[in-house]
Amino acid sequence: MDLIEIAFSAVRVSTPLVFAAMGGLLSYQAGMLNIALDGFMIIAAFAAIATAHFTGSLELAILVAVLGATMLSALLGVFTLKLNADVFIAGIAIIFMAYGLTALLLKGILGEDGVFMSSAIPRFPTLDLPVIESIPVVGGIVSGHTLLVYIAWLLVPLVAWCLYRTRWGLRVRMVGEAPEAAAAAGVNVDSIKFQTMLLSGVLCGFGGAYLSLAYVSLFANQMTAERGLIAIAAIFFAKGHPGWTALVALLFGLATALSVRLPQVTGAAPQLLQLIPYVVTVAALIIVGFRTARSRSKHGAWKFGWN
Amino acid sequence: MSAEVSVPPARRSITASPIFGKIAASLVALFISFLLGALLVLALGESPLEVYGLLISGSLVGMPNFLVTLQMMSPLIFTGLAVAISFRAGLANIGAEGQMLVGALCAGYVGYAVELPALIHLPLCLLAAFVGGLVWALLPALLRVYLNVNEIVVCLMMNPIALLLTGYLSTRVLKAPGPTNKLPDIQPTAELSTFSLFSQANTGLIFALVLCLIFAVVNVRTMRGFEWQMIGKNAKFAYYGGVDVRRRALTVFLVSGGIAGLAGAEQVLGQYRAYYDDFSPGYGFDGIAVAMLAQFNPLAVPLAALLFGALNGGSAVLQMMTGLSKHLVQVLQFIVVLVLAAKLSWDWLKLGRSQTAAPGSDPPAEGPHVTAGDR
Amino acid sequence: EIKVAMVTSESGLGDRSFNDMMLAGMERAEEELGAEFVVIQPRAVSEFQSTLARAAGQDFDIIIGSSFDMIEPMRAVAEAFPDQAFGLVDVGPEPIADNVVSTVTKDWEGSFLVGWIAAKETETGTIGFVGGADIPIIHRFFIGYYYGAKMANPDVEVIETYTGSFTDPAGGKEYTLANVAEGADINFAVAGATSAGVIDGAVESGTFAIGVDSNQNYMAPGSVLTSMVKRVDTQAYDMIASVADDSFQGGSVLYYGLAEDGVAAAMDEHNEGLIADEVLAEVEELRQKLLDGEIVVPNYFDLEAGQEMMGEPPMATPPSVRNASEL
Amino acid sequence: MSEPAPVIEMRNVVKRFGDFTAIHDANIDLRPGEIHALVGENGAGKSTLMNVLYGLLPRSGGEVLLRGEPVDYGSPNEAIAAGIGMVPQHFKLANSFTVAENIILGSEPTRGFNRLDRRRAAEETAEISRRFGLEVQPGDVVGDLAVGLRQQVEILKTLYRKAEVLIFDEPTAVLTPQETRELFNTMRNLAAAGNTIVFITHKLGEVLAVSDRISVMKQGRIVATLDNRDVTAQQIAALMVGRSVILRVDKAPPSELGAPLLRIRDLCARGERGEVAVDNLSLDVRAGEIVGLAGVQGNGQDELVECIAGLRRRASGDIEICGKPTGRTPGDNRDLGLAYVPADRAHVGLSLESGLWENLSIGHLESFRWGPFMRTGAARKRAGELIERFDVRGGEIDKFAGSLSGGNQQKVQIARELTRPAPLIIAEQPSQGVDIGAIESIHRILVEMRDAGRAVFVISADLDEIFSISDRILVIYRGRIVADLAAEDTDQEEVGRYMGGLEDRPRDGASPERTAHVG
Ligand SMILES: Nc1ncnc2c1ncn2[C@@H]1O[C@H](COP(=O)(O)OP(=O)(O)OP(=O)(O)O)[C@@H](O)[C@H]1O
Ligand SMILES: Nc1ncnc2c1ncn2[C@@H]1O[C@H](COP(=O)(O)OP(=O)(O)OP(=O)(O)O)[C@@H](O)[C@H]1O
Ligand SMILES: [Mg+2]
Ligand SMILES: [Mg+2]
Repeated sequence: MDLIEIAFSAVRVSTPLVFAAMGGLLSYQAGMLNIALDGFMIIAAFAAIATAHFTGSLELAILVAVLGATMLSALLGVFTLKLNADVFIAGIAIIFMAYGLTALLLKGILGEDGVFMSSAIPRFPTLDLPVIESIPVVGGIVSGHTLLVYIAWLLVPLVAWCLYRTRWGLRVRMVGEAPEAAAAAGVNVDSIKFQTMLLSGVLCGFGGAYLSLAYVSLFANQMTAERGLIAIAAIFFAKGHPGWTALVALLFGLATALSVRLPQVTGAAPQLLQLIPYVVTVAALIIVGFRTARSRSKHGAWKFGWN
Repeated sequence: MSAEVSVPPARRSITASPIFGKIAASLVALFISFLLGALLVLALGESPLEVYGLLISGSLVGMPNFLVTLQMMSPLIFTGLAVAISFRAGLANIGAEGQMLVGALCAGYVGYAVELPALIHLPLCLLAAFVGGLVWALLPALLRVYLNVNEIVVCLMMNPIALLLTGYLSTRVLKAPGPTNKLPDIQPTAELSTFSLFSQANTGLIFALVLCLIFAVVNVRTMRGFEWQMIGKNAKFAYYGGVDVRRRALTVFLVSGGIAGLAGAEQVLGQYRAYYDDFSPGYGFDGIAVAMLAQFNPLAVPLAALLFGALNGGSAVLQMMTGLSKHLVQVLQFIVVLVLAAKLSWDWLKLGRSQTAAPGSDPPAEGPHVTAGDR
Repeated sequence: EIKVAMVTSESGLGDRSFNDMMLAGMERAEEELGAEFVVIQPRAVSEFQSTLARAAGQDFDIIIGSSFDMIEPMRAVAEAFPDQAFGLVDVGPEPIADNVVSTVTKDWEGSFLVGWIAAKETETGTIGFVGGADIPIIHRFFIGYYYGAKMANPDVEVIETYTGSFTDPAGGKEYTLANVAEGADINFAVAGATSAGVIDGAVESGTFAIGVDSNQNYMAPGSVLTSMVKRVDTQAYDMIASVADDSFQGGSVLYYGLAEDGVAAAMDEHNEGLIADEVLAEVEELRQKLLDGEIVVPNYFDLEAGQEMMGEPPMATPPSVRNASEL
Repeated sequence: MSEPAPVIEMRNVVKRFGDFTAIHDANIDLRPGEIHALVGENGAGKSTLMNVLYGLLPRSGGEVLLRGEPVDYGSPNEAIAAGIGMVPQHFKLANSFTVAENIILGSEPTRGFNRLDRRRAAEETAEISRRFGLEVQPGDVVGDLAVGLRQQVEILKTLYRKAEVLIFDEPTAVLTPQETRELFNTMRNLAAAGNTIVFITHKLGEVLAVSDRISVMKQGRIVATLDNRDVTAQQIAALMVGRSVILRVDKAPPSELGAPLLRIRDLCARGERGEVAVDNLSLDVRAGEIVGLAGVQGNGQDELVECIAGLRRRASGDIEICGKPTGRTPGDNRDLGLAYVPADRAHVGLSLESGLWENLSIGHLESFRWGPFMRTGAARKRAGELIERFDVRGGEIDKFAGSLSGGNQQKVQIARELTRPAPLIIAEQPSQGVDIGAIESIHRILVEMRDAGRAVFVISADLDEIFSISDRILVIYRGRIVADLAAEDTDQEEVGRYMGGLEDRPRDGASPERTAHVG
């Protein structure tokens, strides 16, 4: 097995997770468990393909994808913030509605069931990064991805900067930790929450567009394959910290890339190999859980390690 | 002394009663969601009246159709109940899907591998399924209760693990000869009997309904039910008040997992008569929606499951009679969930915006306030 | 006028496989025979029986289903509605009931052909197989592919992978690129919608994919070496036609192999020139041998007959071949 | 001297919650430079009236005039912009953020690209802090601060927004005497600078000490507005409650003491951040006595009580309740004979989103047990009786605890705990937020319990309370008991000195330095 090739693939595999996770962690930081990332992504994936098919323009396709996902996130925002729906419940409804809706639209607009491919859809070019390309190991891993991959990874420091360096970020974090305090200080809590919700729509829009336009070049029903849920796991794992979240996503991508390459080498049952990313995540959760629990009990806090 | 404060009973109208408000709000929400659905149907170029007519007649009118609805709702009662009791205790067990798969595999294995008289065999299979689901809930439960690891994340991981693991066992280890990845058929002694050719509805449904009744009683009339509710409302308070929160939370999580496992038993013993790999079209996730529609009330779970089951059951007839696809029904179902999730309180509906509710004066729904952050 | 109900397998339309192919057959019947049809998509195997039974209660002239899992439900319903005509495409050789016509597609023969082509065309000496799920129906393709390749070149290496999903093109692409990294320059995609990702991966890595079920050569001209076409549409069409001209023969089992044009390695303008002419000529020879029964492809239902003829495979036997004898 | 024009006039303000009218035609005017005390029984409507003024609650009728102009705030934002600030009783601070971050929130100084200007934030915070004689450090994390300092942060928040009208809702309820004195100094400074201050409290001594004018609320109405010079505490109390109130409980001297029902030996415990909070502490509380534990907040009281209750793991040492070692969970300790009124009623002592009957039943569950079943009817009936008996205003058994006024919530806790048949009673801040009428009855109940031979351990930051009921006073300082005094032999001055650590004479001869390491 070629380790560089695996790492290269891990970057690619974790890119949609990074997009979704960066979006999701904004609403997480604002105190919302926005589980609907998968729904946002599938809408975007569809909108991207449909637009690219009809217009042949990748830029327009991404724009429409982002718009579509943002509209869906606005819907979720209205339901949770204006109509007091539980964000978790409404989010689940949004996911399944989005799955169903894209399937209906696929038939209605593109006249296909299940899968749509078209030669009218332009392919995303891969970029060879000028200097980095020639660095031995790094070049092989980092260079040669599509533009959206770089956007995703550049989002990580950008999101971190927004959260920790700007006024808006301070407000988001305050709203998440102490909504009453923020409200009393004159911060419009609902508006901040709504903004993060919209932004998670925007970023998931990119994620969905990446999935259908850059990762592959087609749309298939439920093609997000629950990547949004994995992103949520990463966010929780890293407690919403952008850098750590991206790292967890990368880890998951690495485990996936590995599990994809092991059958050729080991001949083991595919189901067992496909377990690897999930088992790795659970194992990490256990280890981290034990460590926090130990440091907690060391200084004796509340005996009751609940919320 | 507080005469001025309390409202004299005489002024109470029926519309002020909380139950009336809840039911009225639900009905109005249902109506709104059907209106939204109608818009969607119109957009697809069909007549909403016809579509709803077919969905209703195709699910509730005539014995065959009704039996199919019963078949469709059976697993959802189990998974819905499982989710409902965990959420009511503040634990977001969204791992019902995986627990159901494992429970189903256990029931399927015990169902074929053991030979016993029916009187023992069937209960043994049910027990196996319960234990299977319970075991699958053990890890998220322990992590949640002892290490404070968010159960949602763990459950999100346990579901695909269950699918892959049961897939492995039914494909490579326990597979019955033949073109399908399934375990050998269960013995007749382990079967839950069905009622008709038209449907796989089986006695498991009755079992599910009884279980709902039992948990309704448990919730409102037993010590455990009271304690479960208290840990859901405010776990610190419950702990302070003498409830052994960890133990209770562990039990309720495991019981929830066990019930989800029973959903698997209903499928395997009543509907499939063997464990089929990857048999579930997502009953565990639908169970979350059902539980939420039922507002985590065990007595309302069958009703919510009926709504879901009827839409699924009517779906086939709708497809037979029109060119519409199964996806339409899925969208309709979750429009209902979305609109019902909105807390359209009766006051809100009655008075519109003239009612100036204090912030947070709405009675919060039961269930965990799944918020990001501090978990 | 003929009314047809088509009942898909639980994976439903859009599988780019037998469900979609059946639909194509329906559409052809609509055009050529003026048949009317509806498509019913059950969500789970447990819904097959009730769906069939309720359809039998309507006045359809024939109810056509697919999937091995529908055999038992259809038998039960057919026995309860003896006057209703049923059809079940792409299943096993046993007759189902007196009013059911079933078909067997010899997709192992087609897979054998494309495996043979792949082994001839590979430059690396390694070819790949990307299956949707680790299930017997997919193994059936692999077995044919594997023996075809081994017949062409006993030294060729065949990588067997399963993505675990029929609806994850991104995953399909990942597996394809992994196979490419292991040296496979031709990958046979038998993975429904996931196949699209396999083809995409071939385009990206400059290797070849082999399509499946329908002719997928057009999906990426120049990158799809050929497609193993499996004419489930013809099977469905023929069933409807037999009802139309009253030649419906309940209880029969129809075979669709190379001889019946039920399977083929698709050649068209999209893959013109991708396969060397001398290979094409040899393929024709091989096809003839298969038709004549000179070569028996080890098949899904009876592995040993073929194995005897072909001898034991020279390399470590892949698990699905090992396990096939239990089928 | 002509009266200055009022900054704020509230005219015939009405506030309804559903069918229930919390404020009836309230009229009040606030003048620049005055400290205006607002007093009234629990549930009289003080917080609600001020929440209306601050835009937290929309009013149902009447008008609010700001410098003669009618205003209608839809949110605190607008009120803040108009120069109104509120220091809530339950601090609204984000604990993991710094003081500066909490203060600037909502009107943050920025540089280009909306970047936070942290330096300017820190400077401005420090500058205002200095100007009004406060002492918080901008860089400190709020969660690490003592209560008094947190309150200063709240005050700074309003000042940073240039508030001219400051509302203090029961600011002294959790402060020590020293902190209270400091707060009053700050309030006077502010008033002298021309600001208007509204001061809600239940402590009439404070009212007389600091306010210029006093408004009394009763059942949603302002029944009187008086000049401080013209009234006595008794008069105010009578206006509030409608009868005369005994401000100090008369109690008989204790009869002979029984066995120690609470016995603590060499207890060590750590606080939330791992610091040593309770340091080799030993004490006894015997049957038939009321022991008061005095101490400045944050000297280990919370941790000590949590250890006794079983809510916190102890690092070492022994605790015995009624002669038996404490158990694993709070439930076990309750079974040993503990009744416990916690200070944090919002999170620990009550479930705000549960009905009153549920709040009143927990801890008494065994008495409703019938096999595995619960006699809910009996539980509800008993809840109704307790609400009656403890005069919980606005209480219906199905109403959420969160909808009660703060004082009435306290009464619910008291009702539940003091009716437990438990020999040992631990009460933290038993009268926080309750009005003088209720304080009186709570204290009387505690004394009755003592006379019935139970052991009562009261932890309070309020020295008046400690002195009005204790037989014996312990002072805790830095996790140790530094004084053990008979109530009649000491006075507030002496106890105050011990609390401040000025007479740090450890009883057990250990080093006064906090060097002991708890393993
Ligand atoms: N949001 C609300 N919904 C219903 N009733 C409320 C609400 N807020 C306050 N009340 C009721 O209004 C009345 C006045 O409450 P308020 O909190 O203003 O009293 P208070 O004077 O501050 O009392 P305390 O001294 O106990 O703090 C109480 O009876 C309370 O139960
Ligand atoms: N969810 C709720 N439902 C009904 N009323 C509420 C709710 N939350 C708060 N209130 C009311 O809002 C008012 C203002 O709350 P606040 O936090 O100021 O309490 P408070 O009465 O001042 O408490 P304390 O007595 O401790 O000072 C309270 O009277 C309370 O009754
Ligand atoms: Mg108040
Ligand atoms: Mg109060």
